Amino acid sequence: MNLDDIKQILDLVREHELAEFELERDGLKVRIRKAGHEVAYVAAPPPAAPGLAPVPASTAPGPLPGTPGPAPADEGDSVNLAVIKSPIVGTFYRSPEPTAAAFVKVGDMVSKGQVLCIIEAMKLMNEIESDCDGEVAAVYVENGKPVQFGDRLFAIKVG
Amino acid sequence: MNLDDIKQILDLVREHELAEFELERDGLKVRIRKAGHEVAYVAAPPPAAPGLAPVPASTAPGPLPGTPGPAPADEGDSVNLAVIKSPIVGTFYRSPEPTAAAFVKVGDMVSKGQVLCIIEAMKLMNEIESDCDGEVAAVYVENGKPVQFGDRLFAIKVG
Amino acid sequence: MFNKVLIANRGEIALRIICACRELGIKTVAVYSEADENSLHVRFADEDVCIGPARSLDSYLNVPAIISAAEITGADAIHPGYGFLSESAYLAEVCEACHIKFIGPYPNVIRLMGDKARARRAMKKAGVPVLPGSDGPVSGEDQAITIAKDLGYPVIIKAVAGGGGRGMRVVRSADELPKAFKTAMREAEAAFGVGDVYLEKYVEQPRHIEIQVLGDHHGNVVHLGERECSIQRRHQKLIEEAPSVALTEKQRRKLGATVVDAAKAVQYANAGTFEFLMDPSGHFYFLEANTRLQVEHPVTEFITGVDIVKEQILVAAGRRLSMKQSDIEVRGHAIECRINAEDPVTFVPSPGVIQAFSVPGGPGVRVDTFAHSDCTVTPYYDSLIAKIITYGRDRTEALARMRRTLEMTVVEGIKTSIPLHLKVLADPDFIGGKFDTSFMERYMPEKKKAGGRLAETA
Amino acid sequence: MFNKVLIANRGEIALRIICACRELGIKTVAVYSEADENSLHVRFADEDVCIGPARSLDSYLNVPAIISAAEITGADAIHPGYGFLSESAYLAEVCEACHIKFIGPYPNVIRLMGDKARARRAMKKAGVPVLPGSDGPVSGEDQAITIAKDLGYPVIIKAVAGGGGRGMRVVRSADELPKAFKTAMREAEAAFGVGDVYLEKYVEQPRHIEIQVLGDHHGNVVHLGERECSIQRRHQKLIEEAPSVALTEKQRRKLGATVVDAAKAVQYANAGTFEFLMDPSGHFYFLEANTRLQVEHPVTEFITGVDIVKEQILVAAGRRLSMKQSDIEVRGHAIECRINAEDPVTFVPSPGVIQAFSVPGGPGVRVDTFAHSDCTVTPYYDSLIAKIITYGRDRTEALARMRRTLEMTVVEGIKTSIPLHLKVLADPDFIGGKFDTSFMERYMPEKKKAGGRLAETA
Repeated sequence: MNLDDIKQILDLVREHELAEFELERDGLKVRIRKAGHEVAYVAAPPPAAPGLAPVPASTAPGPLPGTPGPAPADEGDSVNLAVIKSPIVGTFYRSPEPTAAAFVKVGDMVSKGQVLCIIEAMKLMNEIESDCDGEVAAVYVENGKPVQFGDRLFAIKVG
Repeated sequence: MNLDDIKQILDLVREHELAEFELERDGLKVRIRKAGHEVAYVAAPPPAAPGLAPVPASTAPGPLPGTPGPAPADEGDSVNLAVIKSPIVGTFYRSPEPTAAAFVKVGDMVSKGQVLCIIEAMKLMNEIESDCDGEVAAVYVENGKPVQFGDRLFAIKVG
Repeated sequence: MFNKVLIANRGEIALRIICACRELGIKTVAVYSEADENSLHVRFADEDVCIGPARSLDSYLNVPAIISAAEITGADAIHPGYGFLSESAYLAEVCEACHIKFIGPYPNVIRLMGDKARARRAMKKAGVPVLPGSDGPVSGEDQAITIAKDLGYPVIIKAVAGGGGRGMRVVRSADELPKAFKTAMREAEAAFGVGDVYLEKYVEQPRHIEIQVLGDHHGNVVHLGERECSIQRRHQKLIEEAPSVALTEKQRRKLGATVVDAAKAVQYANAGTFEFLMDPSGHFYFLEANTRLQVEHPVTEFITGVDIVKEQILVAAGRRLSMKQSDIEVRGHAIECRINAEDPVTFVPSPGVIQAFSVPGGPGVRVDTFAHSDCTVTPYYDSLIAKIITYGRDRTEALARMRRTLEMTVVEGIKTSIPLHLKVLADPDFIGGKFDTSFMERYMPEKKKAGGRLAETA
Repeated sequence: MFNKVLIANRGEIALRIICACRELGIKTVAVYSEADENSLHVRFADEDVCIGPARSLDSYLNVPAIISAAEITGADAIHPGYGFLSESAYLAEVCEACHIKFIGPYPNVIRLMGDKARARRAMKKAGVPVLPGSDGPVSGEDQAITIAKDLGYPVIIKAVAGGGGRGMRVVRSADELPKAFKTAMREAEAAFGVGDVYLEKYVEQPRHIEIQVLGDHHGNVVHLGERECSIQRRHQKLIEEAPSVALTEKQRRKLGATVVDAAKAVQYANAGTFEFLMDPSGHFYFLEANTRLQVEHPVTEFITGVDIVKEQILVAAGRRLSMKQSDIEVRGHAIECRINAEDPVTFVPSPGVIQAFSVPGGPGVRVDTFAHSDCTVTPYYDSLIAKIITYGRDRTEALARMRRTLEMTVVEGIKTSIPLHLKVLADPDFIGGKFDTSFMERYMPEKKKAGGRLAETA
C-alpha cells in the first residue's frame, strides 16, 4: 500500500459517499472516517440519548428488500452473509402447512429462487424465495409470528 | 514513511474532509483525527448555530459590574483594560449639568473613586465612580443616551 | 367500543387520531413507512408496524400491508385520516370482508360520492342545488358543444373521476371548446385511468363554502355549520375559517338543513363534508362531497366544542350521535392557517431538518403538528408541517390571535409559508371579508390566469 | 390606548402578556436579568432592557431599575404579571408619581388587601362571610387564649402581613397555644418584618374556592365564576379547575354576587381574585384577595371565552369593561396542571437544560410556557416551566384530555412533576371530585401532618 493506493481508496470513499472505510489484511490496516458524519449524532448522541429523534435502531438499514446483497459489516468480518428481509407485512410460516416439515433449516444449502418460507397477508400465502445460493446461517423469526416490512427473516452464508 | 508522506496524507485528509484516518502496517501506525469533530456531539454545534438558544453574545460576560477588574482578552492582548459597566438602568450623562464640561474624556488620567459620569434613574442622579487608577481609553456611550444594566460605559487603561 | 384502532396515516392527523383514541381509552396501532421510522405518531402509538418503503404507493397506499398490519396486531378498526386511502371504497370493502370496522361511511356511499357525475345526480334528486350541466358523461365534442350552448358560456369541463384540478378546464367560448375538451379527457385518462368528462355552468368569483356533517348508523345526521375555504392556491386550501362572513343566519340554517336531508337520503354515516360554490348573489351550487375527515376540521371543533374525531370513532363503533341538531351552538370565530414546508414566494417545497420549533401559547390557540426541534421533513409526502388554528370571540379577535401566533412561531432550518400567511392576514380585502376563490392569484409568483376555482382537496 | 407596555416579569407570564399586547396592537418592552438574556420573552418583545443580575432582589424586584427601564424606553404602562412586584403598592404608587399606568388596582386597594386583618374587616363590612376571629392583631398570649376559648378549638394563628404559610399555626387545644403563638410571631417578624398575628376559627377539610373578578375605572365589576384550587402542596397550587364540582348553580350565583358587591365597595379595578374556604357543609369563608393576575387564569379564560389579560390592559387604559355580568356564560370545564421542574417524588427542584420539548395538539389543549428544546431552566426563579390547560364539554372530557396531553408531552433533560400529575389524575377520589386541601398529603414523601390548609400563592 502506497500513497497512490490511498488516494484511490479516498476517491472511492468520496464516489460512494461512504462515512467510514476499514481494511485489514496481512498486518495492514486502513481506517478512514469522513468528517461531517458525526453531525448525524447531533440530534441524538448515542450515550446522552435525550432528544426526540430516537437513536437509529441497532439493526442497520441494510440492503433494500428484494435485493439483499452481501452485508458483511452487518454480521461478521470474514463471512459473506446475505440477509433476507420481509418484503411484506404478515404472519411468518416456516412450513407449507402446520404438519409439514420446514422449508429450510439452519445448515441447509439453498439455491436462488428456492422457497424459504411463507408470509400470510390478507389470507394469501406469499412464498418468499432466496435471492442467492448459499447455506442458511440463521432464521430470525419464530414460526407463526407476525413480521413487519423490512424485518429480517434469514441469513444466507454466500458462496 | 517520512515527513513528506505524512504531509501528503494530511493534505489528503484536508482535501477529503476526513474526520479520522488510520493506517497500520508492519509495525507502523499512523492515526490522524481532526480537531473539532468531537464538538459535533454537543446538542447545538457552533457552526450550525440555528436553534432557539442564541449563540452566546460575542461580548463576553466579562467582570461583574462593580468589580471591573482587568479584562485583557476582552480588548487587546498586551494592554490591561478595565471596563466600567453600568450598575443600573437609566440615562447616561457625561457632565454634571447640560452646560458643564464632561467629567472625563479619553486620555484623561483618573483615580479610583473619581466620578466618571452620572446615570439618571427615577429622577435621581447617580454618580458612577472609577474602580481603578488609569487612563480613560474609551467612552462607550453617547451623552444623554439610555443605558441598561451591565452596559459598558468606559474603558480604563490600568497603570 | 373498539379495543384497538389502527391508524392508516402519518403526520399530524395520525397524532390527532391517537389523541382521540387515548381520550376514549382505545389502544392504537401506528403504521409507518421506512422514511417515518422516527416520527412522533410511531412514538405515541401503543404498537407500530412498518408497512413498506418511503414511496406511498408501497406503504400508506398499500391496502394489503395495512390490512395485514391490522390482522397481526389484532386491531378491530381502521381510521384512514385524510388523503391516502381515506376515500378508498376498496379499503372500506376489504375491511368489511375482514371484519375490521372502517371508520368512515359505507363503501357504497364512498363510491357514489367518488363518482362526480353520479354524486351530482344523487344530490339533485335529494333537493340539493347543483349547477346546470350535462347530468352525466359527455360522449363527444359535438354533444359538448350543444350542451355548452344550452348552458351559456363560460362552462367548465370536469373529469368524472376528478380531483385536484386535473381533467378540469374553463371554456369561455365555442371556439375554445374542442381543444379544451380533448385536453381535459387526456388529463383525466392519465390521472384517473378514466377519460370521462362532464360539463357544468362555470361560476365566476365564487366563494368556497362547505358544510360539515356527522351521521351515525341509526339514521341520525346533524350538521356543524359551515366553513369558508376560499383562500386557496391551485385548488390547495391555505386558510379556512368558520363561520363564513358571507352567510346570513338564515342561509346557514337553510343550507345546513338541505345538506342534512341529502345526507340522510344517501344513508350517510360518519363524518363528511359537502362542498359548495356560492355565487356573488348568494346562490349555492353543490360541488362535491368528501367522505372523510377534512384537514380543516379543527375550526369547526373550536366554534362548536364537538370533537369530530371522537364522534367518528364512537359512531363507527355503533353508538348514537352524542348530540342533536338543537344541541349544536356556534360560538365565536375560528381560523386555520396551513403551514407548509415551502418557499413562501416561489412555493417550491422545502424539506429538511427543522432545527428549532416553537409555537406560542395563550388563549385561543391550537397547533396540530408532527414537528419538533430536530425532526426531519421528508420530501416524500405532502408539505403540511403544522396547522395553526386560532379562536376568538369574533373574527377580529381570531385574526389578531392568528397574526401574533404566526409572528411568535419559530421554525428554523426550513422555509415555511408563514410569511405568505402574514401577508394575507394584513390584506385589507381579506380583513374585510371581501374575497373569492381567485383571491390568492395576487400572491402567485406569475400572475397566471389559473381560473382560481374549486378546491378538490382536504 | 397605550402605545407601549413594559412587562415587569419573566417566563411564561411575560410571554402571555406579550401575546395580549400584540393582539391589541401595543408595543412591548421586556425587562430581564442577566440569567434570562436568551429567554423567549426577550426575543419576542419589541424592545428589551437588562435590569440587573440573576438575583430577583436586584432585577425583577428592583423598582428603580424597572421604572428607569420604562422611562428610557418611553413605556406608558407597566404590567406586573404575578409574583415579583405584582402586589407591590409601592410600585403602583411610584408608577402614579411617574405618570406611568400600573396595570392593576389602585395602590390603596392593593395596600388594603395586603394587610390581612384590614382586608378581613373590609370584607366583613361589605357583607362577605369571614371566619369568626380576633378582628385585628392580638396583643399577647393572654388575649389569644381568651379569644381562642370564645372561638372554640381548633383555631389558626396567622400573620397580619402573611403569605406562603409563614407565620401560620393551627392550634388544637389551649395547651398548645402559648408555644404556637410565640413561634408564629417570630416567623412573621422574620419573614415580613412585622410580628403582628391574629386568630381565626380553623376550618377542617376545607376546599379552596376562588372567584375571579374584573373591574374597570368607571365603577363596573363583573365576576367570571369560580375556580377550585384544592389540589395544593405546602400552600402551592398544583392543579386548578373551573367550575368547581362542589358548587351548585345557586351557590355560584350567590357567592359571585357577594364578591362583586364587596369589590365595588372597595372600588376594585382591574383583575382580582377573592379566595375562600368552603367547609364540608357548604359555607364559605373569605381567606384573602389577590390584587393581580393569577397563574391559573387560563381555566377561567377557557370556560368564559374572556381574555383576562387583554381586559386588564383595556380597563387600565380607561376603557369600560367589554362585557356585562349577563354576557358571561360558563361553557364546559377546564383544568390546569402546573408543570414544575422538580423531582416528582421528592419535589427537589431540577434545573438544567431541556434537551427535547414537545406538547401535543388536538382540541381543547392550551400550553403556556417559556420552554423549548435547548432552553435552560435556571435555578434562580420558581420552578414552573409550563402550564398545561385542557378544556372539555364536561369534566370527564377535560380530564381525559389532560391525561393524554401529559402522556404525550416530552420534556427531556430535567425532571418534571408530570408523573405526579398523572398519579393524581388516576386517583379515584380526584376523579370523583371528593377532595379537600389536604388531598396532596397522600403523595407527600413523608406523610407529615402539615395541616394542608390555605393557599397563599398565585
